[in-house]
Amino acid sequence: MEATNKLHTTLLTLFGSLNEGAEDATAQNDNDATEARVATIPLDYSRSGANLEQHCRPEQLRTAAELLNTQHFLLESITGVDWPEKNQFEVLYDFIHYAVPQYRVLLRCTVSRDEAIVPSLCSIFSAADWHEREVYDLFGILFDGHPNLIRILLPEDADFYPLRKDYMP
Amino acid sequence: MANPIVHALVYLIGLMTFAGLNAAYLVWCERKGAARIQRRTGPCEVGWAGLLQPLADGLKLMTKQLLVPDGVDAALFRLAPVLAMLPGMVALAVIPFSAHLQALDMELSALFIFAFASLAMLCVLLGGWASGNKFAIISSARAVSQNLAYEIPMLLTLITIALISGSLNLREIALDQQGGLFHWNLFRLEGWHILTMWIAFIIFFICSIAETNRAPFDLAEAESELVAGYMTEYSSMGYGLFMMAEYINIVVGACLTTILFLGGWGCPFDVAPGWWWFGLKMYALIFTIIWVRWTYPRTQIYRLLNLSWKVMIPFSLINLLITAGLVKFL
Amino acid sequence: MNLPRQRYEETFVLNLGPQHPATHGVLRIKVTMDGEYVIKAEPVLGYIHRMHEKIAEQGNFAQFMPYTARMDYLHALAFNHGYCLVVERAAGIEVPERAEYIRVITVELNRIASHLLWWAAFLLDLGGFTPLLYAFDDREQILDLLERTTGSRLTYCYFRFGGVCNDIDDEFISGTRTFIDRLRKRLPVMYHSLVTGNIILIKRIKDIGIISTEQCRRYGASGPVARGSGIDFDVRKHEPYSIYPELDFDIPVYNEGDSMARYMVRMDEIEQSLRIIEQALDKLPDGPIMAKVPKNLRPEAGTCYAAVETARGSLGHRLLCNGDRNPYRLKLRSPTFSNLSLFAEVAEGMMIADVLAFLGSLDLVIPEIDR
Amino acid sequence: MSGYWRDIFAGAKSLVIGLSITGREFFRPVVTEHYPYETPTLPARFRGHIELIANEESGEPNCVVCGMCQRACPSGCIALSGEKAPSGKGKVLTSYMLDFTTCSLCGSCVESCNFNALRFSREYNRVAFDKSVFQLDLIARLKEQNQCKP
Repeated sequence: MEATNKLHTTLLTLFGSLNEGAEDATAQNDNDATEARVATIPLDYSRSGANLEQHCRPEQLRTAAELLNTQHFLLESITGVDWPEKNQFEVLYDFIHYAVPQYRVLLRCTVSRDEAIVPSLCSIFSAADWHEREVYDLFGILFDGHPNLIRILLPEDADFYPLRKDYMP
Repeated sequence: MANPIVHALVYLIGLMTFAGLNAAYLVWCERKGAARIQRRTGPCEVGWAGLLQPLADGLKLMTKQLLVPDGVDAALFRLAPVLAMLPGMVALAVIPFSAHLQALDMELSALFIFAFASLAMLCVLLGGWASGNKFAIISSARAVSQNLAYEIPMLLTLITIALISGSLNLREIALDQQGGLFHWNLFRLEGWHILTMWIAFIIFFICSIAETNRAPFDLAEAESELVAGYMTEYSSMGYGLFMMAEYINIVVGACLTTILFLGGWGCPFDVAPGWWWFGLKMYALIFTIIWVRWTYPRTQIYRLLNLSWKVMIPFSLINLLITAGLVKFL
Repeated sequence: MNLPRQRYEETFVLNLGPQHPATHGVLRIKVTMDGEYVIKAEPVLGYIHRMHEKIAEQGNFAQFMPYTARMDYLHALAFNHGYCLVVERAAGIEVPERAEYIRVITVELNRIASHLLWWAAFLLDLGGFTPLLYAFDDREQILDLLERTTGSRLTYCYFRFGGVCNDIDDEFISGTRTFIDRLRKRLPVMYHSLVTGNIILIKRIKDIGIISTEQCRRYGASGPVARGSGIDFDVRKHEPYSIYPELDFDIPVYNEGDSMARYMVRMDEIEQSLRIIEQALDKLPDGPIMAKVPKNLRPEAGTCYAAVETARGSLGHRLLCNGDRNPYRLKLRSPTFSNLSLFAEVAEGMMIADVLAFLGSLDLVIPEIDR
Repeated sequence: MSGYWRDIFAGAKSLVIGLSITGREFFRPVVTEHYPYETPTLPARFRGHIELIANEESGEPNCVVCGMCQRACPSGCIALSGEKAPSGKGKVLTSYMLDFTTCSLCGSCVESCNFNALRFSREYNRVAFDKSVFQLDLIARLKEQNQCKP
């Protein structure tokens, strides 16, 4: 169990440095429309299946992913969520570690619904390639820096994004 | 049998029915054998125990429409299956089924059969290339390299047999082996041939399986990779002819192995030699070929070629050397 | 055994199309080939995509249960188990002891059936027809046992939130014990000496499609594909759920990373599953098989994740609820989706026959990829 | 070179073992069922499409048209309607249509019925040329069963 605690504390410190960096950024442009909160929330594993939830802004995504990559985490899945009432898309990244049991890091980042662009993690985790294509395919969230962002599940000529709440078949 | 025309006619009709019945009922034997190995019943609906099943298959194949897709070299496309049947049928003419049951007694009959066997390889290439299908091209390229690689050890073992029995005429080879089990080339005692002949037998048997593209060497029509190989574009009788050609080639391969190694129509204790001993040995070998097909997975193309160039050919050369030594000094 | 890269003048594109005997489903692979060698392989997905995640949002929680079995129909009970786990974790439902044991017994039986069918289909791809019939002979015993208790043979809808819907009787238990002895006697003869020891098979899958540990981590591979490359990662040990901590079994791990290693991992897993079932049958307690669960479930808002070990890897459910009767968003993380994503990188330079052997060793179920 | 010889001898031995196993299987009895003549024995909990249960004496379906099964079904295959009973108490079933083309045999309807009015039939070989044969009218089916009962 001590491996988990050691990893947990290192992650807390690393994410902490990430938060301060972002704190002063939000301080300057307070009228930031997306008012993206930057916070690190330890969770109870048995209740929610994840140990650490990190909210971050789209620009910090790549640094957080590089940080996790150095700790030999693996990207398990990317989930897109549509919050129409808050006019926001949310992208959740799940990271686990082969060697550390019962430990999952959840990276959440929200982006406004009109210009939904999120930096791509393809260069860091190759698993992100297909997962991001799927989130683009079903939500229409663009991932800049993705080698070939085309539809993966729906036919090429589909012009709708099925998993949006306002899409009714 | 006095005048040659009646002789030729009788043997022509005899051999054509022999080939046709064999091609049809070997399919039945294969499906029944495979079923028993896999502990299921096999064809048993059409006729008693499915005996009319080959008839039903033949009828189905004939009534289907022969589709010639466009973008296909039409003339070669139609010619290939007919050419594929040719070597098998012609080779049957020189096989001595018993002392006086042989269509044509030629001097170099063994060489005659091998000359036509290499023609079969060209027909597969023709069929594959003419159908213009990507899978067919890959499969015909494989078939050519496979047949070429397995022709050489077969010829080398043929030469060892020719050394022992002194001639390339199948009739002489068979006559030389008459007189009991220990006169067969496989168990030949005088001249100590028994020591090396079993290696030659195994090599020849494996090569006859590889020559007719049968599993575990069926890379040409590999179901799970190349869909149906060079037969992909063929339908109805085109496909039927290719299947019949394959089974007749198996019959010819089994006949050759019986004549060269198991003493043709000789009976083990020299009690009553006859053509039915020849048939018994031939169908035993064919059953083993079926048995082998339903036991092993398929090899890859480069392992198959390695097996021939690095194992079969060296072993048959050494075998040739030892036999030459034995014949010379003993 | 990746051969050197060929020069590219005359290459042609071959469609291992949606309709091909070796893809066991509607997976299409656009293969650019130079003669026999594959230069670039690109899987194309979506031919059996049914938008499971949108269906989950339409009906209430219980109405999505039959759909879970339609994703990976070879190991449907593990998918039932995964979905039950995430909803029970979100709603805080306690599952009685006996139901947990019944769940583990049926899931492990289903895992053996899935490995047997993989073994049969894998050998069919390699050209051996007969082993398929022997494997189906054994698999038929499992299907009959599971049909007795659950009512269906392939797409089960047997688990409910808080337990299982039917109890198992003594005939099921005695039938399972005879099945275990029968398979233990047949494994060394019909499976190992007939096939695993066969020189043709060994040459066919040894050193073919080598996946390195780093590749597995970068692509997020899991299950036998990861365990074949030396990664000791099995969700039953990594994130223990249900009663797996009380059962002792070990995880087969091979380091070569080639198709032979993945093959051996799955064959050893069959023996481990037999051990698990035996222990679970010995410790089977009495008691209720269903917990008290309200008819329409309303777990409170929040997000939750649960992972389960299926025959192909770690299946994850990311559930977001906002308090009303249907899930707000249910993400299904399927193991084969990630296992297949490393196919394009590994398949370069191989020959077409080896590419199919490598594809078979990945044990793909296409509806699970496309969801 | 040792790999070369080991391959040949170990390989040959494994090939012979393989042949002996399939050879032994060749002489073993057949395992498969000859389907049209030997029909499979169905287990008690076999799930065919659902059918109505009638109480023994009157032969009327037990269903009280509460619509629980209609709501529980994930794919919406059940369409039932009823009207006021002449005796003024409760409802009588008039039509019960099951669309078997979309039914996934999950059993939610049978479980949600508290009046023991639904069960799984034991029919497994229903084939047809067009889809309409799978729009089953369970009341008509119940009447048929009542007629052929003594």
